[in-house]
Parts: sequence; structure tokens; C-alpha cells
Amino acid sequence: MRIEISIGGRRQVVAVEGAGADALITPSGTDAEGLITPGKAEGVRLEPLAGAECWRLVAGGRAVPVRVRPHAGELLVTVGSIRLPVRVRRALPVPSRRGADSNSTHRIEVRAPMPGLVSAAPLTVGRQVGAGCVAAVVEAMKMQMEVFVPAPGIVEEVRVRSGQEVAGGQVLVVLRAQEIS
Amino acid sequence: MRIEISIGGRRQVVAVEGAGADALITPSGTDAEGLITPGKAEGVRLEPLAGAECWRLVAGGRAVPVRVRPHAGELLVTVGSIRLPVRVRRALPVPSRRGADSNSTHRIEVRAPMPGLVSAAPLTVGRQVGAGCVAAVVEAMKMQMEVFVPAPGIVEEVRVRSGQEVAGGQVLVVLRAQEIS
Amino acid sequence: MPTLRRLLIANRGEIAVRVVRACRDMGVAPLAVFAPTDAGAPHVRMADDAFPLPGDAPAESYLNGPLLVETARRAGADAIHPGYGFLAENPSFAAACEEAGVVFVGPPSSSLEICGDKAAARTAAASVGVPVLEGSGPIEDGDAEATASKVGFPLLIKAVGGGGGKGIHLVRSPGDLAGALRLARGEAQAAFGDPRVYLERWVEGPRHVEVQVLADGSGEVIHLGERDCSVQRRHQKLIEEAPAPGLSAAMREGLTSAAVRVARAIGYRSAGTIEFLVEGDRFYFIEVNARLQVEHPVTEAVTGLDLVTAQLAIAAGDPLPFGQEEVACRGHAIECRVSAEDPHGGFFPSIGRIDGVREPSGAGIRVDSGLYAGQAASRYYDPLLAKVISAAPTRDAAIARMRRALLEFAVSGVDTTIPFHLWALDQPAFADGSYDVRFADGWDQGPASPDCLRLAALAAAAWYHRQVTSPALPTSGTAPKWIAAARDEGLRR
Amino acid sequence: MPTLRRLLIANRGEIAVRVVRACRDMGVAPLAVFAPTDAGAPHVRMADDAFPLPGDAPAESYLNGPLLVETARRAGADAIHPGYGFLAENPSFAAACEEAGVVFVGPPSSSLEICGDKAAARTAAASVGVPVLEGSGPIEDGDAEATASKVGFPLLIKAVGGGGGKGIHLVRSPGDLAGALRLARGEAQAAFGDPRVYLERWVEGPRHVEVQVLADGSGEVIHLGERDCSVQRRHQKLIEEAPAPGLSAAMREGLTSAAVRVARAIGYRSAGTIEFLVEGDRFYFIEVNARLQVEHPVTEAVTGLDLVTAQLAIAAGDPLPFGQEEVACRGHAIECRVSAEDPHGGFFPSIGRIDGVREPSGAGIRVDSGLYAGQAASRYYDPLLAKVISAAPTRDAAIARMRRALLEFAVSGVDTTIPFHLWALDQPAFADGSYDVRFADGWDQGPASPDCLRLAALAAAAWYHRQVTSPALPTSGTAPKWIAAARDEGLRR
Repeated sequence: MRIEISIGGRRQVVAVEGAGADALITPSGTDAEGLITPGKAEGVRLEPLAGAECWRLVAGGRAVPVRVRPHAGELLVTVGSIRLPVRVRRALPVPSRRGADSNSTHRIEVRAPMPGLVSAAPLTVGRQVGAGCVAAVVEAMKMQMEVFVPAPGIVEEVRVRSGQEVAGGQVLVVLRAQEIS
Repeated sequence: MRIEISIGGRRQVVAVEGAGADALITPSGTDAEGLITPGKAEGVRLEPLAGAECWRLVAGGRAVPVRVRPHAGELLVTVGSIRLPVRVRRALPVPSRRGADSNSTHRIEVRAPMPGLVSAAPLTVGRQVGAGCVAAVVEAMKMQMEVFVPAPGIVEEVRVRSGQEVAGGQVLVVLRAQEIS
Repeated sequence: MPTLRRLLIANRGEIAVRVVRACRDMGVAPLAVFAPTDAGAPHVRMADDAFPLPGDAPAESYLNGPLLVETARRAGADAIHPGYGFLAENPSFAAACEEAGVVFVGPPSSSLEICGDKAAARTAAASVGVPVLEGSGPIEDGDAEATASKVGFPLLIKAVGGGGGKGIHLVRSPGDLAGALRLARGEAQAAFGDPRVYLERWVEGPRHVEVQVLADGSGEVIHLGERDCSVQRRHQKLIEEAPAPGLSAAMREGLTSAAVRVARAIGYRSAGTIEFLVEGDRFYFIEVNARLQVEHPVTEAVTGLDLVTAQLAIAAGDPLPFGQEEVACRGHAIECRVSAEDPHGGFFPSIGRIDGVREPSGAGIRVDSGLYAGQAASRYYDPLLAKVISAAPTRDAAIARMRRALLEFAVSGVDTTIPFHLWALDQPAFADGSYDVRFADGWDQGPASPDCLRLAALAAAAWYHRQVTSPALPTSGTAPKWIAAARDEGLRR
Repeated sequence: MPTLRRLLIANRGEIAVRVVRACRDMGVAPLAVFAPTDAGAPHVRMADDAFPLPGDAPAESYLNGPLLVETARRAGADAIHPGYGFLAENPSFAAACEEAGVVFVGPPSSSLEICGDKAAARTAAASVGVPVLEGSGPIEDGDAEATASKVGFPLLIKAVGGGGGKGIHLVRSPGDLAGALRLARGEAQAAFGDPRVYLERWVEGPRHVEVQVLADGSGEVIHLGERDCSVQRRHQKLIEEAPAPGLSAAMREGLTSAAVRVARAIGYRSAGTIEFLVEGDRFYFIEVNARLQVEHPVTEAVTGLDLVTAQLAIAAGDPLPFGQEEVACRGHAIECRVSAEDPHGGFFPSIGRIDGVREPSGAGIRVDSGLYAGQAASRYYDPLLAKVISAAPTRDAAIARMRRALLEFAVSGVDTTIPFHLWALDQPAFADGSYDVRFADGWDQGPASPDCLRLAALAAAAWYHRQVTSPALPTSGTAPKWIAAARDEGLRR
């Protein structure tokens, strides 16, 4: 999973793998303003400490308590005496492999990255869209996540509407790809 | 609900009413060996303190921590430094009103007092039984509870067998009453 | 005087828990009262019996004097402990208790009258040779300007009925007087049910040092040393410590003997605090806090004594449980108040429901807490949730232990003052003990270090990933159930 | 000697948590190790990093010396703290640490050799004029009878490698010797990996009094007063207190100066305990416990000092952090060991999974604990779960606070020693301080009072009614989820 993190003016895309409390975080090397030293993967653990907000972050041979609270579309992250508003979003959607296999290479299924409430579904059938265009906005845990179109195409189906609950992985929009590789 | 409590040689039947943490306990006045001073209803509270076993008992204007652990068909109750094995069982089954209404006054339905596993169902169809005869034994929370026949009758149906899970209130045995009032 | 058998605690939160424990230590049955929102609170669950109050608003609950006295009588209580705040310094309540034949655990009503009338308290202090700050008696709006110019600017407006820093306003120039007066009266009315205010000269950068006293009501008065409470924000104490750092032996002797003289002059009984401002080598009496104070545990830590059981013994008519010669301070103690306030947002109260708590523990750490999972941080009451007290042989070691304890302390669901405290402990002015009452104004989290940015980024990425990949994890998932259960369980009668 | 930056804690449970906190107080990074069953334990979760050990059996985990040294090297640890038990008094392990360039937080290997050879320790004590109990060196089975008749009956068989009361057997007559010897060797092998045992004269009703010492390894030795540990069962301490009740000033002076002489004679370094038997106005050296002890917090409570940070400072090559003249005892402290044992069933270990815990807190109470919901009380390790330490100005007040704390302490899922402690506190011989090592043999819950029968009956009736009417209540219902979650969360790497 690729995640974009912004704190103040600094922005960084990281790849995150793992399960449960463990995550392997690999920062992209392209950003000069990086928050995390780029180029080397870092194993971290995030263990629940109390309630929904308090966690222990184990990173770089140190354990520090952190508080993470979703608020107004951002995360408020408290480390020691410092509280920082952090914007987090999925950097790029992953085109469905399942869709690609079972149907045709011409079709692109844009899926919900996590369960939640669709708060916007701006596309209409027939519209031509470019990569990075917003296919839908899904809201969960007080966070709004934009779901992007991964590649240029024409909208064939819009399967959800604003206000609808969706499951993680559910198809939101189907496109016909404009270029076949 | 009438409950029979035995500690060592002492035995007492009490009526218990209430919901949740609150219970109004009225000891029967007939037992000279009574554990609880007979004749007056006592309001008690049993609040969870830790895990499944630790409670706070509020009774008679005092709060005391108690530990209650089901063990080998008894309850081990610890108060301060003292641990006592306590036998607890339902004193008498309640004949089903619903059964009486919807069918005939000649029928007696003996129901499970709580959800559990039937560990014995000794009756057979056609057998004549007296009041106080064991209709079934239901096991729940490591406790075995005998379910009694409330009035004399002839067994018409045995609806459960040993090893079967039953819901609270489920009919175990149906009798034809021998005397109609 | 009777031996106490049953004691009604007319308070809530951590101080009610503190008094429950003191009762247990004395073999006295503790009885709780509770507003509806406090039905599941620890003080209710730890008491031998608990009595509901009709509403959450203070006037219906912990300020509801007549009902509290009546409840004490019905419950067969010999005595009422008022804690701090609410009715603790209300002379009519103390009088009503005594009239009802219930011992009021605190000073006699007559002492409370004097302490509540700040001018009278100042006069009493001056009469025994204790230096006082210039100030007025209770003022009318019409006389305000004239009185103010006599006291001189800058000045403070303070609540006559007050204490705990509530209703205090700094006025730097005559033009601000009328507006500040209006605000102060409103706050005083809301907090103490008494709109009267008075004026007092403002000292620019003093230290706030107070002396703990204990008196038996018949002239026997001892002191238990001093506390420094200069870390304040809007006149609300945030951190207290004992002994006061950098105090000369002469100053300490001057303060403690002045405190004993003042307590004796006003016929004081029970535990109380005499507050002073210290400016260089001079000190001024400000007021008497005629109650057990929030910060009493730092004194308990350095003296090894128990102020609440001492209060109960005095209330039962016993002599002071220890003499002045048995009071000796050892080591150093610090208290940090953990409140449901947002230090990153002007310390405004943080309203919400607490869904998880982990309290610190271990060598040198004491936590006095009223916290529980499911607790609503309510707008009706003081936002204090818990106090962390660290004690150690040296001040540096006490700071180190406090830092450790604050990092162990996790509260989920509301903002707390913990980030402020972590900042404070790391400031040079705190580390060297040179701070004064302006210290907390310097609070500013400042720019985040690269290390902090990195940790925040890693935490956010890991959190997001975890939420997306494991949406049904225990903490957030079980919290509502927990809360429902806690509320269900809490509904006592 | 280096400044410590990273310290590996080669232990588990409450003592590992204690050392983690001391590390935090000193700015040292604490590193944990854990057997599979301890993956979710507090010491693991509180450390900066944690390293798994391959199996639960002590030989694979906390007794696995080579792996622990290797782990310390890999982790970049400067030092290893062994806690108590396990490898704490193993001279080869201490030597292996030093060879690997890792500081062993404890005495030098040479001191451990002497302390481990009880005959050598006795000789060392006698050489500096300290009275010793008659006894033998390590014995062979063949010589046992002859040696025993020299020592005289009754006698004790004790483990050479031992400590913590394990492997100790009382033999009253020659006929029981062979059987007891076999048992003792087996236990010694299991607990310490060393089957050697020795004999010692048995004193019928002595008090067990020990002296805490602290030494820098270069001849500087101070003492921190004594502890009475006479409440024992099967030579396992259950309750300890400081100061020892009823000890004359002359006896105290004799014991403490003897302890300092012994520590100096064996070239001791770090924190250690010199154990004595006191019989009337005579005392006998028994052995040196060459480690931090379970009961060290009672000494910390009365002296106000910190033994673990002192150990770390000494390990870093610093001089003793305080001198003898800075050590003064104030008030009284008691420790009760809360173990997963069934006091109503012969104190046998209670194996099970803990599904809920509520720990006490408040004025005068310290809890050192390794407890957590989801914890398995395992047959592999010592059953100690937590220690409650109460401190107060007087012994009576310390007893009252302890009783309050024990009644606040709730552990669900296993039996604990709490009922025994509640009994002990109420015994006249404990209340007046006249007890000796036979005290715990008198444990017998006795007949239940009518009040107790009534409460038990009400509790049973209310419990039964509650289970029948609300079968899906939170506590029992959520416990398994909690446990599953705790286990899931605990699986670190």
C-alpha cells in the first residue's frame, strides 16, 4: 500500500506492508523535503496502549507513546509535548487484478480501499477521465479518503452513490481503459 | 426466582428478584439453621470488579470484595481470608403459564431455567412421576442444575436428550397432569 | 466529640477517592454521593454506600447543601468531608452541618467567615505582623474606580467566595476595569454562588509559595513545610512541588512561622493552607485556602505523613496526631495535574468520553485518580482527572520519575495537560528551579524536531495502514461496548 | 567504565518492569527478552526493544546464559541486569558477560563464587568476627550421614546454588535424611541447574532478619538498615517489613555492622543482602543473597532511596550515589507478595489464565507488578505476580493501608495469596510484631463467622440470579475476546 503523508509543508509517499501491529515502511526516495530518511525500509510496530487513540510506536530501537486522533479530515498526532496535524491518504489506487483477470484487460475496476461511507461519487457514465481523477470519496473513522482513477479511461459504470455504505474492496466505478498495454 | 443455598451443613431457600446488578433477596423463614436472618427482604448489589470472578457485593450498608468461582458443581466464594464452597440451585421450577394458556390445563411443560447443556434427561414417555422428581439436569457455567417436575403427572413427551444444548425457557419435558385444579 | 463511624463525602473525582481510602485506613465507613453523570465513578464504586443526587448541575448536586446535609442524616453519617471546591469553604454549609449534628471536616464556620472575607483575612494577618499585599474589601461597581486607584494598577480582581484561581482577572489600566469586573462577577457567581469581588495589588513576577498547616481548633497549630505552586495558567495551578526550590532557610522560617501565626489568629482547625507571594527576599500574605488542597500529596510525600487521616482524627476530637518536632521533610516531590484540557488549544476544557486509560505506577510514583473508561469529561465540573505525584531523594530524580510516569500515562478520548507537563519538565527554568508565576506563559510547543516529524509520520503511516488492513481491531471496536457496560453497571439504585 | 546507554534485562515479570522503570529514570534504553508465553507481558511492552527467546522452559529462556549474552551483544547492550532468580547469582554467567564486554549489573564473579559456596561464605563471615550457624560445605550422598551427625539434628538441607528458599528441606531425625536429600537435590537441579546441597543447623523459632547493603566494589560499603522476613512458608518469604519490629538498638547496630564487614570481606559490589537468624539477643549469619531482592522496595520506602538506579550507577563505574550518613529510616513499610498460589490448598501453584486485574493505588501504596489480563500463570516460573508495598508513619498505619490495598486488589482467573495476607494482618502476633518464622504455619482460615456465612450466601444467591437473568454480561463475555486480542497484540516480531 502506498500512502502519502503531509505535515505542514512537508510531503512524503511511503510504501507500507505488513499485518496487525507490524508494518514495514519504505519511504520513496524522490522527495527532498522527506519526513523519513528516504531509501531504506523501516520496520515499525504500533501497539494499542489505551482506548482508540493511545498507541505505543516502536521504531528505530525506541518505544514512544503516541496519541492519534482523527479530526476534521486529518490525524492529530501527539508525540511528547508536540501535537502535529497530519494529512494521510492513499497515494494511488491499485487497479484490480481480479477484475483484469476475470473480465477483460480493457476494463478497470476502481475499488474502495476500506469499508466506509461514500461521501461523494462525482463521475457520470460516459465521461472521459485521466489518471489521478477522483473516482469517489470514502469516509471512515472520521477520515475522508479520495479514491483515484489509476489510468485514463471512459466511465462505463458508477456502482455507488453518495451516502451509501461500502465494504472494503467493493467496486465503486468501472472504466474502459483508453490504452491497452 | 427461588434459590436454595447450602454452605457446609447449613441450608436456606431465598427468593431473589431484580435485574442486572441489583437483587432483592428474601430468605424463607422456615429454616432454623438459616444463613441469612429470615423474614426480611434485603437489597444487595453485585458489581463486576475484575474479570469473570471478582465482584463487589454491596449489602447492609457495606461494600465487600468477593471472588466467586464455579468449581466442580459448586461455587467457591471467597470473602476476606475465608473461602467457602457453596451449593446453589434453583429451589423449584416454575410451571409454564404459556403452556397452560395455549394448550390445555392438563398439560405441564417443564422448561430449562437457563441456557446450557443437558447432562441428563432420565424420564421416559409413559412414566408416572411425582412432584420434585428430576426432569432433567442442565449444565451451565460449570454448574449442574436439576430441573424438577412441579406436580404429579405422566410423561407425554421428552423433548431433549443428554448432550443437547438448550435455550433458556426451552421445553424439556411435557407431562399430562394427574389432577386438574 | 464522637468517634467517627460513617462519613459522607460531599465531592466527586480523585478527591472523593482519596477520602474513601483515608476512611478505610481509619476504619470509618465511607459514603458517597453522585450526580447522574458520576454513577459509574470510582468513588461511588469504592464506597460502602452511595446516594444519588438529582442533577448534574452543581447547584443540584455537589453544591446542593441542604440535600447533602439531609442525605448525611438519612445515611446515619457522623461527619461530612467536603473535599475541595464546591462547599468546602462555605461557612453556611459548615454551620448547617453542625446544626444538624453532623461534624464538618474542616475549619469552624467562624474561621471560614474570616477566610472567605479576604479583607478580614488580610487584617488578621497584618495584626500578627505578617506582611500583606495592598488590597480592598468587597467592592461595589460604583466604588470600583476609586478603590482601584487607591490600590494602584496593575491589579487583580478576585472572588470573595473564591479559591482555585477561578474568577481572577488581571487589570493593567483603568480603562479595562469595568469590563473585567463584569466578567469576574459572572465567573464568581457561577463558580461560588457569590458575585462579590475585591481588588489586590499585582506583583509582576513573584513565586507562589504556600505553607501547609494543621490545627486542632484549640490553638495548637503546626506547619508541614511549604509548596511552590508558581506553575500556573490563568491563576490555575498546573504543577506544584515541595520543598520550594531555591528558598533560603531564613525565608522558609519566615513563611512557616507567619503561616502558623495567621492560622492561630483566625482560630483555624483541620488542614489548611496559607498562601504567599515571594518576590526576592520579601513575602506577602495573600489568602487562606481553608480546605484540603489539590496539591496536598506533595507535602505527604516529603513529610511521610497523612493529611486526610489527620483531618479525620481532628474531626473526631482527637489531638493533632503528630507534633511539630515529628515533622521533617526528606527528598523532593512534584505533582502534575492531569486535566481534560487542550494545551494546544488555549487550555480549553476538552469535552468527550474517555474510552481507555492506562495509569503509571512504580517506585516513587503515586497517582490519585478518579479516571475510568466510560467517563464523560463534563462541562459541569473542574476538568481535573488525576494527579501524578513523584517523589525521590533529589529534585532531579523526582523530575526524571515524573517524566517516566507521564510517558506511561495514556488517556484516550479527551485532550489532557500531559503534553504541557512534558514540555515544562524539559525547560531550563524548570530544571534549575528559577521559574516564577510567568513560567507557563512561555508554553509553546515550538517547531517540531526532525526526529519528532519522523516519528509522527511513521505513526500516521502505521496507523492508517493498520486501520485499512485490520478495521475490526479490539480497541476502537470494543470501546462502545465497554462504555455501555460501564454505564449499565454504574447505575446504582 | 562506560556510561550505560542500553541495558538488557535478563528476566521477566515484576522485576523486569522495575528495571525498565529504573532505566527510564536514568535515561538508559531498556531492552527486554521474552519467552513465548511472555510475549504480551508488560516488561516487553514497556521496553524500547524486545528479543524473543526460543522456548518457555527456563533452560531455553531466562536461564539460557549463552543466548542472553549473545542477544545483549547483538542488541548493542552495554550491560545486563539479571534481576533476581534465574542467572542472578551465577558466577559463570557474570564471567561470560564480562568476557563479552557487557557489564554484569551485580557483584563480580569472584564474589558470586564465594556467596554461592555457602561454606566459603560462612568462613568469610566468621573471619571478620560474625557469628555463624554450624553447617557443612557441599556434601556427597556418601558423607551425608556423618556430616549430619556433626551438624546435629534438626538440620536444614539447602541448595549450594540456591536462594529464594528453593530446595530447602528440614530434617528432624537421621532416618529422614536420605529421602530429603534426594528431594532437595532434584529441586536444586531444577531451579538452579546445580544439584549440590549442604547442611545447616536448624534453629527452632528464630526471626529472619536481613540487612541491605550497597557496595562499589572497591571497599566502600554502606548498609540501608534491616528487613524482617519471618513470615515464610516452606522457606518462601510471604511478607517482609522494615524496620524489623521489636529489634533493640544494640541488635540493629550489631546486625548492620556485621553485614558491612561481611560484604567487605567478600569484595562485594552492587546491591546485596546479608541474611541472619535472630534468636533472643543472639544472631547468626546464614548467607549472602548476592542480588537485588524481591523485598527491596520496603527498604526503598523507609529510606526514600532507589536501589536499582544505585545498581546502575555502580555498574557504570560511578561511586556510591549516597553515603552512609545520608541513609536514614523513617516510618514503616510492609510488603505482601501476591503469588498465583492457592492458600486454601497448601499454597500449590494456581495454574490458569488471568482474565481481569484491578490493582490498588493511593496514598502510601506502591504496586510493583507484572500482571496483565490475558496472562498465563505458568508452571515454568515463580508464581509471584505482584508486590504490594505499604508505607506509613507508624507500623499500625502501614498495616491499615496494606489491608485497604489488599481489599482493592482483584485478580480473576487464578487463586492468589491475598486471603493469606488478609488473615496474617489480623493475627495478634502480627499486629504486635512478636511473630517468628513459625507464624505462617498457623494459617488456617478457621470457622467462618455468621457475618461471613451471610455475605457468602448473599453473594452466591446474587451471582446465581445474575447469571440466570443476564447470561451475556460483559465481564465473562468479553474476557475471551480480550485474551485473544492481548495475545494477538503481544506477538512481537
